[in-house]
Parts: sequence; structure tokens; C-alpha cells
Amino acid sequence: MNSISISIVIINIILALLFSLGAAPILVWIERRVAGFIQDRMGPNRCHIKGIRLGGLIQSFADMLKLVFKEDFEASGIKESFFFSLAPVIVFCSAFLTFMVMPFADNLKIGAQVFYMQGLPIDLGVLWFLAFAGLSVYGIMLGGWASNNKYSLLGSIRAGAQVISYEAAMGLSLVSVLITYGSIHLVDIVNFQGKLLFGFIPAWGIIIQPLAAIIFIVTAFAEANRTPFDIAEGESELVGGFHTEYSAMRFGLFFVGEYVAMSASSALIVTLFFGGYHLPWLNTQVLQNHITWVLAFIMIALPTVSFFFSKWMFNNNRWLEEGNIRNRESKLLFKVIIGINLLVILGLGFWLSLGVEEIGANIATAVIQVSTFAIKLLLMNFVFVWVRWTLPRFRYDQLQDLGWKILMPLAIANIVLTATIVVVFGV
Amino acid sequence: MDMIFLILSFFAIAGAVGMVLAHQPVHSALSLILTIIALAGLFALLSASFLFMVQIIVYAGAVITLFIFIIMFLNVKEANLPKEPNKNITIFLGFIGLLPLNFLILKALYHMPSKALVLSQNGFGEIKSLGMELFEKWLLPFELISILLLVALIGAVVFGRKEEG
Amino acid sequence: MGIKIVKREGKSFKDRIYLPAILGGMMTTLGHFLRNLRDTSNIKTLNYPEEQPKDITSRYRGVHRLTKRDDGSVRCVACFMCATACPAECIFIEAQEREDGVDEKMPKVFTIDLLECVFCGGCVEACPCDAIRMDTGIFTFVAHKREDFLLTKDKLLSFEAKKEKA
Amino acid sequence: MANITVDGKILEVKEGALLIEELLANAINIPHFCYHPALGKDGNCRMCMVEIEGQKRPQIACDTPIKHGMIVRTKGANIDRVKRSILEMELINHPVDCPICDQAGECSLQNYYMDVGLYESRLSTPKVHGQKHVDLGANVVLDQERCVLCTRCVRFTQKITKTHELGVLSRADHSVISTFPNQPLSDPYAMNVVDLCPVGALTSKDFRFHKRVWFLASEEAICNRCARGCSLYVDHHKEKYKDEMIYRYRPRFNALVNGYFICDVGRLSYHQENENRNFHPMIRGKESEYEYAEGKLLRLFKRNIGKMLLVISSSLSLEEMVRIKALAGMYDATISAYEPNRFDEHFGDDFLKHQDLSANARALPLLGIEEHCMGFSEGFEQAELIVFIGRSDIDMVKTLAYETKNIALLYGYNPPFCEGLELLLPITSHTGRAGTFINCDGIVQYSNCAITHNQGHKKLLELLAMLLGDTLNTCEEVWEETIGKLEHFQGLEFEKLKHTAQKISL
Amino acid sequence: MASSLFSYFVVAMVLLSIGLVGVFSRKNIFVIYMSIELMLSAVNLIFVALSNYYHSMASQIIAMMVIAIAAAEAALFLSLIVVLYRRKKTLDSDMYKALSQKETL
Repeated sequence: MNSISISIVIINIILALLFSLGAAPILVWIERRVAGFIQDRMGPNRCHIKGIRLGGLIQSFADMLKLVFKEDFEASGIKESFFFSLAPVIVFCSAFLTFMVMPFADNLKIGAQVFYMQGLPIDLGVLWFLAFAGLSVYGIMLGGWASNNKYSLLGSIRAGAQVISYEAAMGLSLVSVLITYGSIHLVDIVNFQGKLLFGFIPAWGIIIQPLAAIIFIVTAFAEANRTPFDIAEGESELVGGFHTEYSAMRFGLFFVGEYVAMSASSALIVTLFFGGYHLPWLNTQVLQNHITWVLAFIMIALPTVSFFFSKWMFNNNRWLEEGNIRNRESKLLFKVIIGINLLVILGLGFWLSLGVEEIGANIATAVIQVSTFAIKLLLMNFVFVWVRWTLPRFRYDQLQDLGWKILMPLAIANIVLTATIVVVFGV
Repeated sequence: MDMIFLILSFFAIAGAVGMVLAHQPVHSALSLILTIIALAGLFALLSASFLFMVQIIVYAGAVITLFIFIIMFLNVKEANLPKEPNKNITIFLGFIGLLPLNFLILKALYHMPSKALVLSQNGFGEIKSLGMELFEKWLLPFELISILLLVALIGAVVFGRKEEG
Repeated sequence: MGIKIVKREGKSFKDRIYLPAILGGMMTTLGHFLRNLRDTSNIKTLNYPEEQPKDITSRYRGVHRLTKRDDGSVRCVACFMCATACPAECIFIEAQEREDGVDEKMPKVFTIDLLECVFCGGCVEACPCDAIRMDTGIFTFVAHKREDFLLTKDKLLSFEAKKEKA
Repeated sequence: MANITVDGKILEVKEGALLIEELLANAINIPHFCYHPALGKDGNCRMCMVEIEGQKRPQIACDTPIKHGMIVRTKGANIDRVKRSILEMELINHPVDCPICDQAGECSLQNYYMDVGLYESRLSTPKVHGQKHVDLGANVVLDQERCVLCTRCVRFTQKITKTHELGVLSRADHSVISTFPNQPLSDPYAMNVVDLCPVGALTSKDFRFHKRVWFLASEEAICNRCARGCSLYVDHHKEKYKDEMIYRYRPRFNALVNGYFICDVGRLSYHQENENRNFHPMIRGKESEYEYAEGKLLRLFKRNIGKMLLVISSSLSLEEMVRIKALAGMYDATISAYEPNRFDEHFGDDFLKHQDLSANARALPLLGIEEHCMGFSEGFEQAELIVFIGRSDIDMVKTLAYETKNIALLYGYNPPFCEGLELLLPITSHTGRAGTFINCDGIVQYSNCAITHNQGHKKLLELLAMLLGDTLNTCEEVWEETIGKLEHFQGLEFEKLKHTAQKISL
Repeated sequence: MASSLFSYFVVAMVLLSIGLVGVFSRKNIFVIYMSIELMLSAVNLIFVALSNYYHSMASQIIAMMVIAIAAAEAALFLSLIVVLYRRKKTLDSDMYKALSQKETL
């Protein structure tokens, strides 16, 4: 263990934390803003720190603060106090653990050493996800049961039945994917997707295995308890479902756990079907070989993007009254954007003029891949939010019908089809 | 290694004891999960990494979940639980009764040649080597098991169906 | 079990796999999202506490009030018509003999439970004496306790009609 | 017998009877104010106009004797116009203050206006005002403006009570009903004028402004104030978040017993049903759960087999008495219905009020239940447990050496005291349970009133079934099992009895 | 050396004994079932330990099959319990004696 390996491990853990836990407030914000825009409303736009609103992002932090400082109330009917407190911890931890094996970038080679770029350097890959996604349901079931409340219990029962039935379809849909990729290791899977199909199409999972992708995405929605599969929560019929009795940070853990689980599901979907950390047509090898050109492109692209963003910002980031403190924000942000642009361009220019070595190329590639992964993750999360504010909730029997009668046979058929193709064509 | 082993076995046994002693079935099931997960840890310690995952996915993730689901689904009232006034005494007596048996078996096993159980390298216990072994040498039992699973599935459906009339 | 099986509409394969319909819905919501993202000034939301709604018409059914006679006393004669008409049964009246010679009968207790009220306006329609109206224009009614949502006779008498803006 | 044709239908009616009587008997709606079956015709209100073939003008149905072959029309544009004109005249000086008026909802004037009125007012001169609140005495309040001067109330005091307290003063527009100076209405049947008044002119102080009548639900019941057992309507209503309340008793027509009237004492006796029923089961002076107290009752009975005296009220229903008799047989107990304060000579009169204050005392000899002092004393000596059922006059044993005895009390109203009681178990009061009663003249009547209250006390029959260990919880079952087989009740059918009173020979 | 083969045997034997005691001494049919599962797991532990000891995959495969059988057993057993509970409204295994006789449930 030298200083490089330790720092890489620390960076990995920080990245994993950022992508899962740090993403929670951002996801909450996305959820609210997107919901607002989809429904022709504004969404959060009021909360500010000295005029800085960041488009309402501050509200999420205010919310978190509120959850931390609220009274942690426990109804007198709750007899299993220990399990009541344990439940949100289980949900949170298992959601968090699932995220830990997602690779943010290709294996980083520094000198002779190779580092896994994931939170926990375990190469159990997909199985790990299945295992801990399955465990998170205990939190929901325990929470509902310990609440000693009929609505909560109903929510738990629904969650239990839902997870059992959707895990089967999820596992089966994964089998065909794994047959295609020939590995359960996520890095292998992503690198497979870095190749090109017929020489010009990126061999992304969504293109090679569209059916498995659809089934997996649907079941991932169910595993993450997101609409249209959030019958465990079902506020219109079950008040709040399993978390009816929860308040303050114990509810907060459920709340954050849901977003972390959503993030983890998104990460796995991205990794399995959307090329993971790869930019299309630019796999690790290509990136490393043409790193100078890529960096130069960034030097041009960044100011352009910043220009359009600033224009949009000045148009839209306004407050009702003139002279309100919130109206100063745009100018301030504009200065920050200019500063970042200058810094990045100067830094990159300086570096390019010095010439890029192999280690530098590798690190730059890793940074680009991490950003790619982050953007893909955010887009996938956006899809989760988008679906939530479009589709209505399934009725319970419809949900079971879909799981057992449609998704599972389809997944099995897909396995047979994939296996046949693999055996016949020997791909 | 030793420390991890001791901690995991402690949790496994504690969970098992809790399972037997608990009055409520839900408590029993939750204790059993503790045992199952601790056992999964022991599997990992024996470098059976695939079994570790299978134990968690199948046992903890599916079987016990189903179990707790059924317990909640039946929503057994306190009054419908069996009365077991002498439970603790019978359990204690059972332990006393089983002590000699344990002693005998362990005594017999004690003379097996000792060898340190270590984490193995190069893919021992991983999915690939296990799969190779399974589909080369154990194909027939594998198929039989799958037929058994099918039969169990059909049986469960037949049992669970609403009775006519 | 009382499960009612509803026949599904749509026979063709396209209808039955739902995916085209789902995608269509997703496109609609995405369209809204992008339009509003491009130009937020399209959004018609009020910034509520700073901007108050201006479109409360005179027929808007706000919180109730009891009207008064010219001498300032209660107009209501406790005829129970409103309580009879109320579908939510949220009006609680007790009648009493009126001693001041203006009339024979008046309400001793006149309570409206706003938590039960559905704001249907049935009481106003039913009133033969024009004693109850919903023209206060109050559309928010905030309280900290359940008891505070019980509008008593005095409270109901204290409300004034909303002034029509010129 | 005569045949007449009414609106094209041929009716077979009694020759010489009043036309209105037969029309009403055949359920033909004919508006009327002044006619009342108990008071007869007066012919002053002119509301009951009908067209009779061969007569030039419309005739009043209440003063037209029936002749064979009469052809009568009660409907039609012409007769409606006549009725509307009469109604318009009745309403000229009427204040039309229905929202305030207590009669609204059961007011003839309102109904007739809705049937045939519905005109725009043509009045241009001011209305003649009368006094709005005249206290006539005896709980009756008069509103002179609302009066239509049908004189039913005046005729009631003339013909029924013969006290002649009311009369009509002044002339024309200024005619009003009034008492004579310093002679208020004061006879014991005065409140019947409130029921008689077809409009809201006479209202009862007792009921005034307490409840609008359309909220009230009516149950058919029997008064248990005295041995007459007048037929009643019990008007009750359960207001939201409150308990069931009885708001008034109204007389129910029963030709065999009370005709159209009841006495004021009986009419006001409903207050007891409302006020004196909120008490808890007590075991040795401590409050207890109902179920537990019930169990305690059963244990007391089982422990004291052969050593019990059941002191029952003679106002219990026939079913309850029969079941108590069975109970006494089962637990080898003595029954006594001895009541020292049963008779009140000041109470009785020659019209409806009866000096015997017990509602069902005639049933005691029929069932062979002891009601004399001797039997009571003997039973008292031998008993260790004394169970008072439906009565609370523990004072009568206080004079005897009762400290050595256990006393249990099953009662429907707040007991005067409860110290020293082994058990106090509330049961539903009179209006809380149905039952059959035999009045002083041997007329069997069924009281069908079973109003349930929030406190959820059990009916005596249910408790008796619990003690007897069977399931005869309702009157029907008791009749079917036992009473129907008793010799005095052989000819009676319970189904028929439910709706009509029947006489048996005592 | 705590993590020798023998120590795994000790753990497995303890778990197996607890499972046995559970089957013998409890009446709650759920607990009986869980005790059976516990015994299966204990045996699995021995298999996996032996696999490591002999460095052979065979016993791991057997362990895996045991898990599969346990899953099948769970499905059957639980549906049985549901049916029995619906009829008898109790979890007392003594009440299910009828299963051993020709008496109808």
C-alpha cells in the first residue's frame, strides 16, 4: 500500500459517496423541479442563501436540515422500538452498499499498478447488486410491521410480495445479458460495450439486448420502489405505506435510501445497457490514444456551452420583484462560470503545451470517464423522475400479473433466444 | 481471519438461539436472517464467494422474505399463537440431552488431520469454476434439482389455490 | 373477494403491449418539461404570498358569515334549513327564545365545523332569511387546533363581506 | 249502506254519516282545519269544499250527510280555485313566518298551500297584527297571528274536558283565541290542544324550539305512567356527536284505550327517559365494566340458588315477567311484585288517568305472580340475595333488617342511592325495549319502541336469556316459545298484536 | 488457530443442535420450519468447510443444491402452512395431528 493506492481508494470512496449520498439532495431537487415543469408549475425557487438559489437546489439542503432537527417522534403504539429504528438503517445501508460496486471508470493503470475504480474493490458485480437490493426489502417490511399500524403493515406486505416476484424476473433478465457479455464483472461488461457493432454502432446493451434492457429497467423501477411500482408507499390508499409512522431523521433515512436505491439502479442500468463510463465511439483505448485532441475539444466546447447556459440563465433565472436579493444571483453565477472557464482553459492549455504523458493520459481518461458516468447517471435518474411524473401507479393485481405473467416468461424466452444465438453463431 | 471467524460464528449462534427462543414468529425469522447472513460471511471466509452470494440472494433475499411475507400475510393474532408454557424448560432439557451426542461427534472429528483453512486464490469458489464443475460432473443432479423445483412450484400453486365452494 | 374484473379496451397488439401508449405519454410530459425549461415565463404560477389571487369573484364560495339586521343583531332565526340542507352535516344549531322583541327565535349556538364543511353553498341556497352567506372571499382558513376550526356564532357574525374592487 | 261516486270511483259508505268522515276513511285527501273526528264538525273553516252533482255551489264535506247515489268531485280546476281562494283568505293576516314556526313540517296550512295554493300574494294593505307570544298556561303558548280560528281548541275545552277555558274574542279580522281574564288554561289534558291545532298557533312550551319536526323519527309505544297504558308516538332524534334524545310524546289514536288524547303527566313523562339513564354498573359501590358486572350477576345467581327473592316491578312487560318466572323456576327463587306505593288516588280521574300507577299489573295474576305483602315478607325472610328488577324502591326493605342480605339492582333509571348494594346493573329504560303490556281494562298492547343509546346498556330480556342460558332475546321468540302457549293468551296472534291492541278477558 | 476445520465443525454442530432442539421443543410451526432450515444451513457450513479443506468444488456444489432444495421446501411448506392456518386458525403443531390420521381436517 503506497500513497498512490491509498489516495485512489479514498478518491473512489469519495466518488461513491458523492454519486449515491451526495446525489440525494440533487435528486430531490431534480424530482421537484422536473415535476414542476412537467406539470407547468415552477417547482422550488424560493429558498436562498444570501440570494443564491441555484435554481432551487438550496431547498433540498434546507429540507435535509429540517429532517435532521425535527422532533424524532415515536407513536406510543409502537412496541418493537428496536426494529422500528433498525428498519430505516437497513434500507439506507443496503441501498448504499449496492452502489459500492459500480465502476465509475475503467481500471486505472498507474505505473505497474491497476486500480478498480469502484467504491469497494469487489468483483462480484451484478450478484452483489441482486443480493443487497433483495435485502433492502427487509427494511421496508420491518418498518411497516414494527409501526403497529394497519396501513404500514399493508405497505410492507405489498413490498414483500412485489420484491419476491420482481426479483425473479430481474434475475432472469440478467441471465441473458450475462450470456451475451460472458462475464459478471461490471468492468468486463462495460468494456464489452466499448466495442463497435458492425464497425459503426456502439455495442451498448440496449442495442444488443433490447428486451432484457426493457425488462431490467422495469424491474429496477420495482426494486427501487419508484412509481409506477410504489404500491408499498401508495399514499393515495395507504397514507404513507410503510413509513406512515416515521418522522425526522428516521424518515429521512428512508427518504434518502429511496434516492440512493434509485441512483444505484440507474448506475446498474447505465453500466449494463448504456455503455457505462464509455463515451459512444470513444472507448478507453481510443481516449487514451487521442487524449490531446479530446482535451483540445473540451477547451473549445466548454466556453460554447457556458455561453448558451449563461444566456439561458439570464433569461430565466429571475425573481418577481425588482431589487430583490434573489435577482443578484445571475450576475454572481456568471462571474463564477467565467472563472471556471478561465481556470479550465488556462490549466488545460498549460498542460497541453507541456505535452501529455501516459500516466497523465490515463488519469485524464479516468476523469473524463467519471464525468461521463456522472452525466449518464443523472440522465438515467432523470428518466426515473420523468416516468414517475408521467405514469400512474399500478394496481396491486396488475403489478403481480405484469411480474409473473409477462416479464418472467419474456425473460425466459429471451434467455432461450440469446442462448440459441450464442450457441449457433458462436459469438 | 480468526477474529472475523469468531465474530461471525458468534452472530450465527446468537441468531440461532434467538430464533429458537423467540415467542413471536417474526422475531424468530429476523433472528434467522442474522444467522443466515453470518453463515454467508463464513462462506466468504472459506473463499466460496459464489455460495456467499447465493446464500444472501436465495436464503436471505427470497426464502426468508417469503417467510416474513407469509407471517405478515396471515397476520397471526397473539391469541392464535400456540401456548408454550414450558418452552424454556424443554429447550434447556433438549440441550442437556444433546450435549453427549455433540461431544461424541466432535470427539470423533477432533482427530481429523488439522489444516489451516485459508482464502484460496485463482478462482476457487468463484462462479466460473463452480459452473464448470457443475455442468461437467453434476449435470444429472442439477437437472433433478430443477425438476424438484418445478414440482415444488406446481405443488405450491395447487395448495395455495382457493378451494372450490 | 370483491374483485371486479374490468374488460380492457383495445384489442390490437399495439394497444395491448402498452409501450407505444406509455411512450406517447412520456413524450407529452417531456414536451411540457422542455418548453417550460426553455422559457420559464410561460408558467402561470402565482408567487402566492407576494402575489395574491385577483380572480376571486363575488360568487366565490369562501368562509361563511352570518349577516346582521339593520340594528346589528343576528338575522338568523334558527330555522335549521341550512342544517337540513347541509350534505356534510357540519352545521350545529341550538335555538332559543328571542326576548328583545325583534323576533321570536334566534340561535343560541350556531357552529360550523370547517373541517367537515365541503363548501357546497347549500346552506346559502337554503336560507329563507338571507342570514348566511359565503361572500367573505376568505379562501384560506388556518388554525392550530381542531377546535379552532369550529366557527362559532360570534366569529361568524364578525366576518364582513368582501369588498368588490372597483 | 249507500253507494256514492267520488272522482269517478264508486265507494260503499254508511248512509247518513258525514261525507268527510267517509272520504278520510277511504284515504281521499280532503283539506280541513276545523273538523276533527273527536270534536266533530264545526263548519267554520270552509276548507273541505267538494262539488256535489245537483248542488249549485260547492259544499263543505264536513257538514254534508251522505245520501245514496251522491256524485262527489274533490278535484278539478273549479274546486281547486275555490280552495285556493279560501286559503288565500285564511292567509291574509298570517305572518308566514314558517322558519320560526314550530309547526313547520307538520302544518296543515303549509301542506294545503303546497297542494292547492302557490299563488302570488295580492295583499296591498298592511296585515293585522296580533300578539305573538301569549302564555295561555299549562305549558301552552298562543301565537294569535298564526291562528286560523278553526276553534278546535275551544271545542276541546267545551266538549272533552268540559272546562270551558278558551273562547274566541272580538270580531272579524280581530278575532282571537283567548282565555278569560285571570283564568289560565289549567286542566290536566290541556296540552292536547297543541296537537289539535292544525297550524302553529298553539305550541307547547316543553317542545318549543327544541327540535325541528322533520328531524324526528317516531316509534310506536305505550305510556307506562299509569295502568291506562295510552298509545303514544315517541319522537326521537340522534344529533351528530350526541346521544339519542327523546323530544316529545304524542298521542297515538287507539279507539280501545285513549282515543286521540293523553294526559299532560304522561306526555311529559319522557323527561325521565332522557335524564335518568346515564349511570354505570357498580359492584359494591365501585364502578365496573358492563361485561364484568354481567358476569358478576350470573355468579351471584349461581351462588344463591334457592336463597333468592326476585322483587319485580309490576311495570315490566309481559315477556319479561314470563322469563323472570322461568328464571325463578330455574334458580329456585321466590318472586314478589309487592309494591306499597302502587296506587295514587289523587292521580286517577274518570277520563284517562288511572289511580293504579303500574303499567302491567293485570298480568301478575294471569302469570300467578305474588303481589301481596305477605308473600314478600316470607320471601324476604328466607332469601339471602334480593334482586330488584325494574324498580328501585329499596326504601321498603330498609325498614326490615336488610343488612344481612345482598341486594342487586337491575334498573333502567338513575337509582336514588347505591351504597350497600352488591350489584347495580343498568338495563335499558322503558323506551329502550319493546314489550307487551296489559292495561287496566285487559287490553293487550305491544310497545314497539326500542331506542338505542350510546351507553349500550343491555335489555332486560337479553340479561334474562344470559341467566337462563338460552337465546330468547326478543319478544317474538318469547311469544313463540312460551306466552303463546299460556291459556289466557291462546287467541292472540303476536303478528296482529304488533299493530292493533286486543282485549282479553281477565 | 480458531478458524481451523474443527472450529467450523463446532459451529456447525452447535447450529445443528439448536435446530434439533427447536424442532423437538417448540410447538409453533413456523419456528419448527425455521429450525429445519437452520439445520440445513449448518450442514451447508460443513460442506463448504470441507470443500476448502479438500480444495474440491464438489461439496460446494452439494451445498448449492441444498440451498435450492431449501428454496423448494420453503415454497411447499409455506403454502401448506397457509392452507393449514386458514382451516385451523392456529400455528400449534399439536393441532395438526389430523395429518397423521384418516380424520379429515
